[in-house]
Order: sequence, then C-alpha cells, then structure tokens
Amino acid sequence: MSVLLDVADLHVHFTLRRGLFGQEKVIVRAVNGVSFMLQPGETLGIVGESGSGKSTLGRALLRLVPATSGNMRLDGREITKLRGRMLEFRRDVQVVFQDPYSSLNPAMVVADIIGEPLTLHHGMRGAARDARVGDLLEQVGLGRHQLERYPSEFSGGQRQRLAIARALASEPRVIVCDEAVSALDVSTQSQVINLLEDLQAQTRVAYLFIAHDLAVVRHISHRTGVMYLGRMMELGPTERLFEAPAHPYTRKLLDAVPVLDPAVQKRRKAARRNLPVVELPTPTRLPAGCVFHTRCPHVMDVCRHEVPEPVPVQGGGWVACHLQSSGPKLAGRPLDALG
Amino acid sequence: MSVARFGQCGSRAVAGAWHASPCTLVMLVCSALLAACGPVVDRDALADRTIRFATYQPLITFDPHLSPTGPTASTYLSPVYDGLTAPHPDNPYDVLPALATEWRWLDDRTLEFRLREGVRFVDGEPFNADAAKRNLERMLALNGPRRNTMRSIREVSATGPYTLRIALYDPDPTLLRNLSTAPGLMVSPAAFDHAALDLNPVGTGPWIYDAAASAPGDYYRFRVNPDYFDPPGEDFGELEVIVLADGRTRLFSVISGQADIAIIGPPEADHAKRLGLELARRANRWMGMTILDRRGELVPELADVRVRQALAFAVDRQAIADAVYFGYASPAVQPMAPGLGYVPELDDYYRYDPERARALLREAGVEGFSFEVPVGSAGSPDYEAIQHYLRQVGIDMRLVVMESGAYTAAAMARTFPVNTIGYPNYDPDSRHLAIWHTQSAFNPFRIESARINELADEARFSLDPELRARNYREYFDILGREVYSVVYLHVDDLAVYDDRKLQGVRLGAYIDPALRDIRLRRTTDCPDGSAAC
Amino acid sequence: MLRLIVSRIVGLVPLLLIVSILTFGMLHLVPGDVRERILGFEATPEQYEALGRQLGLDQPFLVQYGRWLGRALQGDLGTSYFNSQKVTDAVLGALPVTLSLTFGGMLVALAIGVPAGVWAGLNRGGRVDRIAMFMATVGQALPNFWIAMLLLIPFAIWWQLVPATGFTSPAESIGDWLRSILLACIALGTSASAALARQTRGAMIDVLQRDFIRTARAKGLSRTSITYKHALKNAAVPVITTIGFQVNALLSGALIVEQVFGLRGVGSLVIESVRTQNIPMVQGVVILGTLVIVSVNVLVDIAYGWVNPRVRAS
Amino acid sequence: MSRAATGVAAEDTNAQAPLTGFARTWRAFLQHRLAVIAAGYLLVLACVAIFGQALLVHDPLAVDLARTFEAPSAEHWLGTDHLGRSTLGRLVVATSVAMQAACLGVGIAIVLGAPLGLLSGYFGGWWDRIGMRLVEAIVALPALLVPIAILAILGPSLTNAMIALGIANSTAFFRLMRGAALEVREELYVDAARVSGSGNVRIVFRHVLPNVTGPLIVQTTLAFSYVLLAEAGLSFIGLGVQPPESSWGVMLATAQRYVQQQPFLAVPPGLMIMFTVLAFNLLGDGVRDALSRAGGVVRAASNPGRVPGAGATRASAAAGSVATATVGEQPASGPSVPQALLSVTGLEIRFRGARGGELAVVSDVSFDVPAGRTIGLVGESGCGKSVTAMSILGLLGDSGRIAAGSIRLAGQELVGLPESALNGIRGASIGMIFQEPMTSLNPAYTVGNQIAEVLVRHAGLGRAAAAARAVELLDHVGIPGARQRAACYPHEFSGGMAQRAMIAMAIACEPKLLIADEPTTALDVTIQEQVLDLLSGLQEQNGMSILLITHDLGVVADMCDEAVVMYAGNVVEQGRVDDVLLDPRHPYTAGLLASMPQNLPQNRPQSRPRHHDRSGRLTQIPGRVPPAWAWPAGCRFHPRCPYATEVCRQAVPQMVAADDRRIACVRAGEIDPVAGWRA
Repeated sequence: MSVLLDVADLHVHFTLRRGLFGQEKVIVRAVNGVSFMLQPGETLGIVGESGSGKSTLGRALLRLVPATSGNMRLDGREITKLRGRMLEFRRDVQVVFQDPYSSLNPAMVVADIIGEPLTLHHGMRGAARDARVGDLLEQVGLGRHQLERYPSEFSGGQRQRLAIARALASEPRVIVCDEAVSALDVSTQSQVINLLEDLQAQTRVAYLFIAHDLAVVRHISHRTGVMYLGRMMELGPTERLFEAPAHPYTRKLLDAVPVLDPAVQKRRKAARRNLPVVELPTPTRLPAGCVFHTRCPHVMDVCRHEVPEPVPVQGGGWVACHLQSSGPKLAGRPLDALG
Repeated sequence: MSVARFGQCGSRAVAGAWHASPCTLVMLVCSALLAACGPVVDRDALADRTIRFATYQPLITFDPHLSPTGPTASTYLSPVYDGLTAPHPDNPYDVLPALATEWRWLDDRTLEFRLREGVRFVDGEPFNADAAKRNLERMLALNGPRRNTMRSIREVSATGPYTLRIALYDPDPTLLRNLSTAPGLMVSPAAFDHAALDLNPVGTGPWIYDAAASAPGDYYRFRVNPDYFDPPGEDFGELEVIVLADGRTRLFSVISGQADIAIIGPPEADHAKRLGLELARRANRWMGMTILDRRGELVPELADVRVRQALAFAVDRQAIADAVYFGYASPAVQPMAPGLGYVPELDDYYRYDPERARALLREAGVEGFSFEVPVGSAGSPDYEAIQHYLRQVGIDMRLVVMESGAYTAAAMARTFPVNTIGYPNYDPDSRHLAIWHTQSAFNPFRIESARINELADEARFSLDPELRARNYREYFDILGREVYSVVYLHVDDLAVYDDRKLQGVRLGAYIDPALRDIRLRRTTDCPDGSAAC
Repeated sequence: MLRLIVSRIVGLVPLLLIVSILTFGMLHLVPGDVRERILGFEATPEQYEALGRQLGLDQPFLVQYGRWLGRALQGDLGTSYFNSQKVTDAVLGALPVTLSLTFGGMLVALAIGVPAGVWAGLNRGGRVDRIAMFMATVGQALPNFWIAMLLLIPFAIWWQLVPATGFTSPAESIGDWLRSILLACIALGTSASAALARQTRGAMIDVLQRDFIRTARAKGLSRTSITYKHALKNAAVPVITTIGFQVNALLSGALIVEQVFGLRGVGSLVIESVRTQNIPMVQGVVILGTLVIVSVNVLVDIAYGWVNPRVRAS
Repeated sequence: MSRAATGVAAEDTNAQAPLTGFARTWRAFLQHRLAVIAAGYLLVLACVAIFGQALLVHDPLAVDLARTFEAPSAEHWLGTDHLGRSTLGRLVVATSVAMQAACLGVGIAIVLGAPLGLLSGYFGGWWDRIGMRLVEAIVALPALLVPIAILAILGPSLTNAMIALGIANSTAFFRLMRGAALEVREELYVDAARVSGSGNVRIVFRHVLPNVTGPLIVQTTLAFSYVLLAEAGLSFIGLGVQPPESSWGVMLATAQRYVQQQPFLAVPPGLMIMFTVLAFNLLGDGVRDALSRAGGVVRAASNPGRVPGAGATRASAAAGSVATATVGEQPASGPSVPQALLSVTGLEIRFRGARGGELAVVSDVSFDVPAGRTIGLVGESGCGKSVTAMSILGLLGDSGRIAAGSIRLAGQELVGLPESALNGIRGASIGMIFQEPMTSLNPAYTVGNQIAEVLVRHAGLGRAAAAARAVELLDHVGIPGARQRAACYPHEFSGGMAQRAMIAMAIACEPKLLIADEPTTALDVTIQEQVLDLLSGLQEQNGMSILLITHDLGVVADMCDEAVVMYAGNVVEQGRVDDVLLDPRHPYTAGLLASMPQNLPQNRPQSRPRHHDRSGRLTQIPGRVPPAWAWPAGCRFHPRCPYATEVCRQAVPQMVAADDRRIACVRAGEIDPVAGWRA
C-alpha cells in the first residue's frame, strides 16, 4: 500500500513565560518526537490520557499549530513548512472536532458553513453550491431542507454530522477526527461511528482518529498508537495492540477500562495492583529517560536514564520500552508480556 | 434566601473580616451622617477678627510691576502695597496722598513728590526716595503689561532723601492717578530679585501676606501689618480672600458664614437682599460692542454709519437692564458716565426705535446682513437678548462664545468685526489709548480718525481741565454719532456683605470692594446688641 | 502575595512612563505659541527669545521631555506659565478636596451598593430584587452633578443643615470636614452605588449557581454560612474590579460636582488651566491624577489577590 | 440547576419553525418590555432631534424679556428661561445638539477603537502588545481628564469635546473588540474555517465579525450613555457646548445660575438626561439579554452531558403529555434485598418552566439502597438520574420540587423535612460527590479549610481539631503529603486529587450513604480506576452504601451490586447488575448495551454477552432522548423501539417484577429484547 501521510520525528513545543518580566521560560513539550504513517482508506487511532499531546498532534497535522521540528509529508509532499493559505493542502486534510457546539459558527447557516470549502476549493457558488451541500447533507443522513438552518437548531449528533459534511466537502484524503464522538451520548455515538465507517468505505478517506475512549478506538481503527506525555509509546494493528499490548502503559490503560461483564470486571478489579498514589508528571516537567518510568510497575535502572528506542513487536507494530529491548526475557518473550 | 438573613452579620458561623465589612460600612456612614447633620457650626466665633472676601478671580502675580491693573490688582496688591498716591474712593479722576504726602508741578513736564518719612517695607528695608526711584525704574525696565500707562515718564531722580522728581516727555494729566495703580506700587528693593516675588509680596501695605497659611488659587490670608505707617485702628481686621468661580457659590459662602463679603452677579442680588444681606453697588462699566471693522473689511455693511446707528436704535435697553440684569444696570448710549467725556444730548438721540433702525438700514441699502461677535461665556445672556432685538430689524448677529483668554485675544485681532469687552466708563485718556487711538491694542484694523486723535492728544497732554472737558465732549459726540462703539448699558458691580459684622463697605473702581476702608463692627455696634457679630 | 504586590508596583513604572509621554507629547501639540499667551501681545522679540530659552522651547522634544522627566522624578512637575507657582504644590493643594469627595463617594457607594446588590442577588426575581434593580438602573442614569444640584437647594440653602460651599480640611475638624463634603459624596455615591449594586447582584447570582455552592449545600452548611463565607468572597472578585473602575469614574465625577459646591479642588484647577491653556498645570493634574488611579488599582489588585488565590499564585 | 434551563433550548428550537439568528434575537428582544419602550422612546427622541424644531409652536430662540422665569403654563408647557424663551423649545434644540454630539462621539469611538481592537485581538503579536500598553495607559488616566486634556489643546467647543470623548471612549471599543476577537479566535469554528482553507481576511469578516456584532451593539448603547453624560458634564462646567448653543448640560448650567429665580429650570434638562441615558441603558440590557438568550443557546449548550437533568426546567405546550405519566402508584415490592437504608418510592419531581407551568422531569421512580451495597443509577443524559440524586438531599433549587413520593433514610422520611433538619442530614448521614471536582470546590478557600468546615458543622469539632482531622482524611483518601496539601487551594490540585479531596469531604462525618454523581466522568481512565478503587475500599472499611449515578455502564459493572436503568424520567429496568448487563430485558437497556463499542480483555471470558456483536457495525438506536417537554404518550421509548406496537403508543408500562428483576415494558415476556436490534 502506498503511504498517504508520513510523519517523522515530529516535535511541537510551546513556550510559556513566567515571572515578573517573563524571564522564566518554561518549555512545554506537547509532542515530543512522534513518527507514524497513514495509508489511504485506513483509520489510525491515537489514544492517550489528557496531557498526552494527542490533540496537539492533530492540530500540528492540520497546521493549526506550527511544528517545532520534524517532517510531515502528504503524498510525499513536504507540508511542514507550507506558508500562506495552503489551499491544496487544506483541500486534502480536513477535521472533525470534539465539540459539536463550538465547531460550527453560530452566525452562519448550514449552506454557508458547508458551502465555504466548496467555494474556496471548487469555486462553487449559488445554486450549484447549494445543490452540492444538499448532496452532502444527505450523505451524512440529514435532509436537503435543512440548508437554511442555523447550527443551534440541531442536536449534538446532528451537528457532528454537519461537521462531517463540511469535512467531506472538499473531498479530502485525510480527516483528523479529534475526539469526534466523545461528547455524544451512547446512542448517538454509535450512529456517528457507523456513519464514519460508511463514509470511509465509500470514499477511501483516511482517518486519524484521536480519542480517549479505548473501546471506540478499538472498534473503528485499523491500527492504534498509544501516546503518553508527548511520546508515542506503542503503535500496531488494533487487534494485536488490544489483545497483546507490549507496553506496560498500554496495558495499564486497557486494564483501567471497565468491561461490561460484571463478573469479569470484579475479577479484574480484585487483581489490580494497588500502587501508591503519585503526583503525575506534566508536559512542563518531563521525567528523564522513559517518560512512563515514574508509574511503571516494571521500572528498571535503564528506564530512568535512557529514552527507549522503538522495537518491532511480534504480531505487528512497534513499542518503545526497555523491557522489550533490554529487559529480562523468558522463552524469547519479555517477562511482562506473560502477565 | 430570606431577607432576614442579611442582617445576621455577626452570627457565629461567620468568621473573617470580609463578612463584617458591609455592616461596618453601613455603620460608619450612618455615624458620619449623624455627625454631619447637626447645625452648621458658628464659624464667626472661630475667626472673629477676619474679613473674609469671596471673589471670582485668583491672583495673577504679587509683582506689581508685572501685574495688570484691574480687579486682581486691587484685590491682591492693594492690601500689601502702597503707591505714591492712592485712588480717591469717590472721584476716579482724583487721588489721595499715600507714600507721597504732597506733590507739585514744577512745570508742566516736571512733578516733585514729598515722601512720607519713617516708612519701612515689611522686610525691614526703609522706604525713601531712592527706593521709589528704583521702583519706577524697575517698572519701566521690566516692560510689564501696564507700562504704557507710564510712557510719559522720561526720568526719575531722587533730589533728597525724601524728595522725588519725575521728569516727563509730555504733560500728563493722568500720571498721578496711574501712579496709584499697579505699576506705581512700591516693592522693597531688596526683594527685586526674589524669583518668587510673584507669590511673596514685600510692600508697605496695611496687611502682610501669609504665604504659609494660604493656598494660591484657593484662598489667600493676610495678617494685619502692626507697623503700618497709618494705623487703621482696632476695628481693622485680618483679611482672607477666597476664590470661588461661581457667583451663586459666592453668595452661598456669605449665607453659610464662610465669607463676610462677596462679589456677586445680578441674578444673586435679589436673593441676597431677601436674606437680609447688604448690597453695595457701583456702575463702573459699560456693556456694548466696539466696532473694530469700521472700514468694512470683514463686514462691508459696518462701514456705513447708518448701519452702525441702526445697531444702537434696535435694542430695548430698559428691557435688558430689567430682565437680564434684574435692574442692576441702567440704559446708556455713550461710553462715559456723567463727568469727563459725557455728552447729555446723546442720551436723547438714541432711543429704542426699531422702526428707525429699519429705516436706516433701508437708507443704507442693506437688506439683512450677518456678522459674528465674540462673547465671553458670562456675557452670553446679554448678547442673546441683543441678538433677539437685532433679528427684529433684520440683522443676524452670530455669537461665538469664547473663554476669557481667547476672547481678549480675539478683541485685539482682525478675526471679528466687533468686540464686546465691557470697558470702564470713566477715564477717557486711558480709553482713548486702549480703544480708539490708531495704534490701540483694541484697534486691530488700525482705523484712523484724525479729528479724534487730535482732540485726545490735545486733551491728554494738557493740564487744563477746561480744555480737557471741551475736547472730550466733542470727542465722545463724534464717537457717539458715528458709532465707534454701540453702548447699551452701564452695569452695576455688586458686592453682598453681612452688615452685622462689617461696615464701611463700598465698591472700588473695579469689580471689588475698597478693602482698606472696611471696618469690623464692634459688639456695641451690633444692631441687636448680640455678641454674634 | 508579596510577589504580587511587588510585581504590581514594578508594573507601574512603564505605565506611568507611557502616560507621561502621552500627556507630555499631547500637550505639546497645542497650536500657537505658548509665549504669546504668557507675554501678551506687546512683548519684544528679545523677551520672546528669552522666555523660549527659559522654557526650553529651543530644545528638541526628547530633550525637553527628558528634562521634564528628570525634574518630575524629584517631585517637580514644573511651574505655572503665569506665575512662579509650582504645579506640584498647586495640584497637591487641590487634591485633598477631590480625594475627599472621591473616597467619600466610594464609601457611600459601597455602603449602599454592596448590601443592595447582595440582597437583590439573594432574592433574585423577588420584589426586593426588582425594586433594587429598578432603582439601580435609574441611579446609573442620573448625572451626579444634577443630583448634587437637587440636594444642594433644600439641604444647604433652605434648611442649612450643611454648608453650601467651602471645604474644611479633616486636619482642622473632622466633623466640619464631613459636613463640607457630605452632599457631594452622596451625589457622587448615588450613581456609583447603582453600578456597584448591579455588579454585586450579578456576581452574587453567578456565584450562587456555581458547583461549589451546591457542594456547600450538600455539606449541610447553613444558608448564612453559604452566603457569607462561600458566596461573598467569590462574588467579591468581580465587585472589586468594579470598585477599581468606579474610583476612576468617581474621580471624574468629583471634578464636576466640585463646581456645584464651589469647592476648589482639582476640578477647578484643571478647568481654569484649560481655559487659560496653562499647559504645565493640566499636565501635572493628569500625571498626579493618573498616579492616584494607578495606586488605587494596585490596591484593588492586592485586594483581588486576597480573594482570588489564583491571582496570588501566578 | 439553572444551567439546565439553557441546556435544552437547543432542543426546543428544533421543534419550532426555523428562525434566523436575527429573527430569534429580535423575538427575544421584543419580550423585553422595558427595552422595547426604551427603544421607542429613543426613536421618538431621534425624530424630535431631526424634525422637532420644525414642529415647535414657539421659536426656541424667541426672546421675550417681559416673560422671564415663568413657571410651566398652558402656553409654555415647561415654562420659560432667563430670556423668556420657551424651555420646551430649547429642550428640543438641545436634544438635537445632544443627539448629534453623541452620534459624533460614539462614531469616533467606534471608528477608532473597533477595527484596531479587532485586528489587535485577532492577530496578536507585537501590535497587540503595543496597543494594549497604550490602552492600559489611557485607561489608567482619570476618565474625564482625557477629554479635558484634549480640550486644553483644541480649546473648548462641542466638536472638540466630542473628539475628546470619542478618543477617550475608543479604548472601550478597542478592548471589547480585542477581547471578543481573542475569544472568537479560540473558537473551534475558526480553526475549522482555517482548515477549510479560509484566509485571515475571510475569517475576520465572515467568522469573527458577525459573532462580535452583538457585544458591539451593546457597547454602543453604553457608549451613548457615557458620551451623553460626559457631554452634559463638560458642557455644565463650560468646556463643551458653548452658549447660546443649547445642550442639556448648558441648560443645567443656566439652571444653576438662576436657581434663585426659578428652581424648576433644573428639572426638564435633568430629567431629559436621565430618561435618555436610562433608555440607552435599558436598550443595552435588552439587546444583551436578547443576544444571550438567542445566542446563549450556543454557549450554554456547549457543555453537553455535563448538565445534570438537562431538560429539567423547560415548560411548553407539550407539558400536557406529561399528565399521562403514572403518578404515585405504589410499585410492586422490590427484589428481596437486605434491609434498605435508603428507600425511594413513587418519586415525582416537577420543575417550574421559564414561561410558567410545571413539568414533571422524573416520575414514578422507586428503588432501594440496601445498607453496605452500591446501587447504580444509569441512563443517558436527560433521563433524570442526577435530578433524582439531588432530590434526595433536597437540593433541587428554587425551581424544582418533589411533587409526590417518599424518600426514607433508615426509616426517616426526608420529603417535606424543613431546611434545618435537612442540613443536619446533608454532609452528616449522607455525603455527596460530584462530576467536576475542580468547580465543586470553593476556589477561595484552602482544601483543608473546606473539609474542616464539615467537621465543625456536624461533628462538633473545634477549629484546630477539625483542621487536624482534615489532614488525616486527606491522607486516608491517598493524597500524598496531606499536611502540605491541606493548605493548598483547589486550583493547585489535579482533577484526580481534587476528586479525592471531595471524597474526603463527603466521608468526613462517616455518612451512611454516599451519593456519587458521575464521580469519574471528568477523569482519565487510569484516574477513574483509582477513584473507583478508593470508593470501594472506603465502602469495605466503613460499610456505607453508595448511590452511584453514571452514564458509563462499565463503571456500573465495576462498582455496583444492582443497577437501576432510567429512560426519560422513568425507571425502565432494575435488577442485579450481572443480570441487567448480561441479560437485558428491556429493549432500551439491550439497545444501549448493543450500541456500545466494547473493550474485552485479552484473555477472553468463557461466556460472551449475548448482545455483543463483533461483526463490524455497531447497533444503532434511532433518534435520541427527547427533552422532557416532548415526551411521548404511552411508553416513552416507543418511538425509538424496534418492538413498538400500537399498545406501546397508548399504554403506560407498569413496573413488573420477575426473578429479582423489575421491567417496565408492555411487551416484556413476549419479545427477545436483544434480537430485535440486530435486524
């Protein structure tokens, strides 16, 4: 398969100023050396807790925040340093945001909101534009008659459909879904997820699906990456990653998500290690070495000093963990993986 | 939540200062209100021996040689300085002895003064002929705003320790009077070089300025000078001059006992009388317009004497005197009050006659014209009334209200065809030089009237009263008939005072009381015998 | 907290510098020749030149500003154009009157506005609320000098409960001082209290809807405790900001209300200076007025830090 | 609870005829009676300003010196002034001057301030910093001194005064527009527009500008008030309009001068200023209100899911349908459980609507919380679970009330208890924790203080003892460095730590019942796990009961012994948690479970739940939870239910108990609730 999007060693850092005269500079390493590829028609899920930098990663990809270093290529074309309006790039990469309420301009009607990319990228105006907007509305399960309505007249799920229609309008190759279903109720969420899947089947659009809900990511993604404090800890085919997580953090995350079977869940609960509560590190004060070492149950000396390099994992994908490279092994497999 | 809860500021559940603060504030303000609602304290008891004068104009400078004459000079300079002569309270053309006890003309260009002996300035410096000579020379050298009134002085010399001789270029009948005004006041020569002389006077006057107890611009306090050469007696008081910009406020200050005497305007006068206060009045000024543009450079119509006469005929002077001035003004058609320069025939000439005004305009072939008039904000109602009358005869007078500074400047520039300055209604010599002379400051168009100049020049260099009277009569006859200035009223200056406390109050030559003449009433003088006054 | 105070005070320096450049620059744009106004029209060219040198008008703007700033830092804001009166003395002499009115007015405003606002906020939608807010809306629309005029006539003229004019320094007699500013303070405080009441009510209503109030109720705290401990301190945050604004508004109001009572404060000084275009005086008033306002704002900031720990920390 | 009011507005507009934003704002504005009157008044005033002089009987400049200072009469309605001119006439002229002046001043302020502020806020950077410093400097100047200083340069006149006021007031517009632009710039729709390919110009004009016009209009009305008052003040002290020009300030100055002759002169111009400023203020209030009501839909509703009991306070014509809900019927006795600590029976909660009328948002809710057990109250947002929880503590707020039913705590009836008695129970016998720990703690007090407060209130401890106990409690809930953390303010806590602190506060008095309202919804999964473990641990130690309100069925599986599933204000299914989750009997429960993507552990369980389908697509429940005013007759779930028949549309299902289960479904027993969703 060809590579649609290639992100290599991406860093996004912010500088905060503190103190009387702003003399103290604090650097926030929101995204700290992330690499991945995305293929046409593929969904790559990105999971992580708050502060993991997953949203910043999406915004950097959308060129809403500048990348500090690293490379992003779309179809082999360098997009990291594009300047100006970047129309061609804008046509290819679109977004659906989390908040269906603030992502639609309350002062514009549906026809204008969805029509805007049509005008900008395809020069469509007037009736032609409205006709196309109508098609798009139908494509996302809304009606043509809703052209002249304001966003406030729609429910949360419907708004998210509008946002999807807008993203589709320019016929993009990639859509960044930034927590696109997180704000929705369960019954609405499944509707939107199904819609996204249907659209992908029709248009072979690729999704970068950023979410904190592991179950949703597991359902929708072909491959999944796990981020923690700005770093990608593990990335691999979704089934492998969820069935056989290679990184202790991935495992911790998966264990933390309750399952719907009470009996199973009670067993898992009883088996949890009651670790002492620690203050979590923040992106302003990253731990040295492996960023996860402060919370890792298998921490080794090397973890405190050296940043682990990615190593391939059996079953596909890679993991950045010293356990996998230099940790104790049994029968050729890292000890931890035996659980 | 219930209303009643609000009061529970002190309940036990509440701790910390914040919770108490609304209550504390309420209590604080309540106590303040209670404290403040008692009767006004009898301030007379606090400052019994002080004459408190509320005026409208703050001090400009205590340096007489740099001061203009006029109300601020007489209010602030006269308490602390003496001149060789002093103005006569009743006759504007006469003077009284002051630092000079007597004088005589050696010839019509030389004047010799006999100076008072034993006078000392408040800094201890003696006053003598040398000091007087140096004062006059300083005044001439400093080139202050009123130096022009002394322009006849050629040389000053001390011919003895207490004799002073002034040599003149020309005979000057006004010199003695001018010497009693600001430029002629005597400053201690030791203080000539004080940088702050303008705020720290050193003179010989009956009062000593108390800079420490004063707030320039707000109030000025003067202590009695114990060493004054002419002890005024024990009913003489300390002096406090309070500046209050608004006439109404000045009246209130007398009502509430903060001032004993105040300059007021006509709107306040009746109220003051109703409250039983005494009123002093003196018609010192005329109200009207001086036509600057008599050649018609800005407004061609004004070149025609008939148009100017129409301005004089069109206005109902009595109505304005009654309504705008509440009767504290009298209709007038000529600049001078009865006395030097007064022309009785003119009074009959210009009566209120709008028909006549219209006829004159028709004769002149003028059918409605407009001109702009600069007015000081205080004078606005007068001219709004005049504007109304002029409109009746088809003249559109437009008012441009200006601040006093800009207004005076405009009166001396070729910006407007007329000015509306209310000049004093006496002393033709000064008026001529200031207003109608070809080179006058207030004659920006430099309009030359040969006959008038001739008459005035003859008169002002003559010591002969007959000739002066004759010339000025003709002068003002011409001025009146050719309407160099349209005069509408002679206006009263007004001062209100508490006669239970003060006596001897009368107005001076400017808009101010003759402060030196005011005496405190002794208790026994009180009409009701009370100790309050 | 100390850090907050220091940073606020240090922050004043550039602000005052900008203000001084603004006023100095602005007031030197005055059209026409200053010397003309000082010397009149009959002065000689030599006098003009000498005065120009004396005033430093022959120097470039920045040099003039630098000199002025140097002297200003030593407390000398220059000298009146028309006599040797020091601007600093004149303004400081007039400030007590104006500040008495400003802070007296503030006190009245606080005493009326805050309780009324709290009360209305607690009784949202009730009769008390409606009456208080109606009065506040009307109060905000009343020009304070008009209130002053209306108060003056009965209280000072007819009944003579307080003097109609004149200012007594508090150093002389506290009672007389209160009497001399009372009506003016009430006039000023009335309109300020209206704004304060509205703001307090809004803050109160806002705070009462916050989650932590629900928590406090779930804790079983009494209403008094919820209102006075949990709600008031948080409601104080926006109210304190309003107080900062109101001090500024009151100071401006005082300039006008002074005129009604014929009090010679900063208002009279500045009005007269504007009329005579006595620029150093206007400049001095603006600079010292700014100093007053920013000092108040520093106090407000400090109070703000006291009720809002977040501010203290940052 | 009042946030709930706005949360629903979005829903209701959907049902009404579509309205444009402007029309909606206009309609909201028209409801503001005072503002409409104010607008009318200003319109009249504008007409007077423009045409008034032509209509006057008396020439306003006609002097009549014989008739000065007249009192109001039939001829001169407002009397005459010092020159015998009609006060009414002068007032008309003054109105014209004042309005022109105000327009000029406000115009200058807007033209100067608004565009600069907009650009400054939108682009930020150096220009913004310089602009802000300048504005800060101008704002630090005493307000009226700026115009006065400018007048010192330009000289007193009306135009100059207006230029001065315009400059002084432009900072308000600068700051407003900058703030608004900054805010809008952060909105996601601006990001979305940028991603769509919009350039800065397009974003500013199409996206930012339309969204700041509202505040701009409000600010404009305020600026009119400010300029009118300032103009009057300046004219009053003689620095503004110069006589004989007339303005309200000039007329007041005249009135002051002639107060002895005619005090009435001060009344008309003063009232005129007052009414006009009042009108502008009211207009501003009205517009602001209308905008926040129309536009507030967007802002307030942008916290979906966070609003407990959304849909609570809306009343409408649809309220009628509520009447069919069963009220107060005693349910079949519950499953055999140990002695109930909390017993809720036939609960009905009604909320007062914004436009009057009452609406039942919860009806016929019954369940028991046995001692030492955890009961989960589950459902999507808008189903009434939080409202139910709040009603137990009597925390429904002013607009809500318990209309029927009983709530018993250890046999004591809580419904109808006076506030003081409830206060003795709150925080003592019943503790409560909330969804947003950060906002649920008072930002102005230290965490230790807030915990100690409960102890002082209920346990009768002294301050020092309470403070010491607070530290112990913090330590007990696993907060490291408890002593130092007790002295910290809430903002210094992370979300997880803050929730621990809330728990410490809730259990401080060792309550018998802990109500946890979505306690982990705002937290990350790993933190959620810790908090749930903490709750379980505490329950093991002190045997308290927990009523857990959540929308997350996983949390229910983790924590609960029994689940109570709510839909649209009713309980639809109730039973042991394994039964409900593994073998749902109500179509709603089944549909909900089927529509959830699942994360099953790697070591797969032997028995996979029946409803779980890994074939690919998720099950969809059509539609969404309707708002309270739109609840249908019959079974409230019937429009979304694949099993719905005519019976369901009419009959209100009753709670039926069977094998430890209680289900409210008319067709219970006849259908397989899982199979139908697959179709």
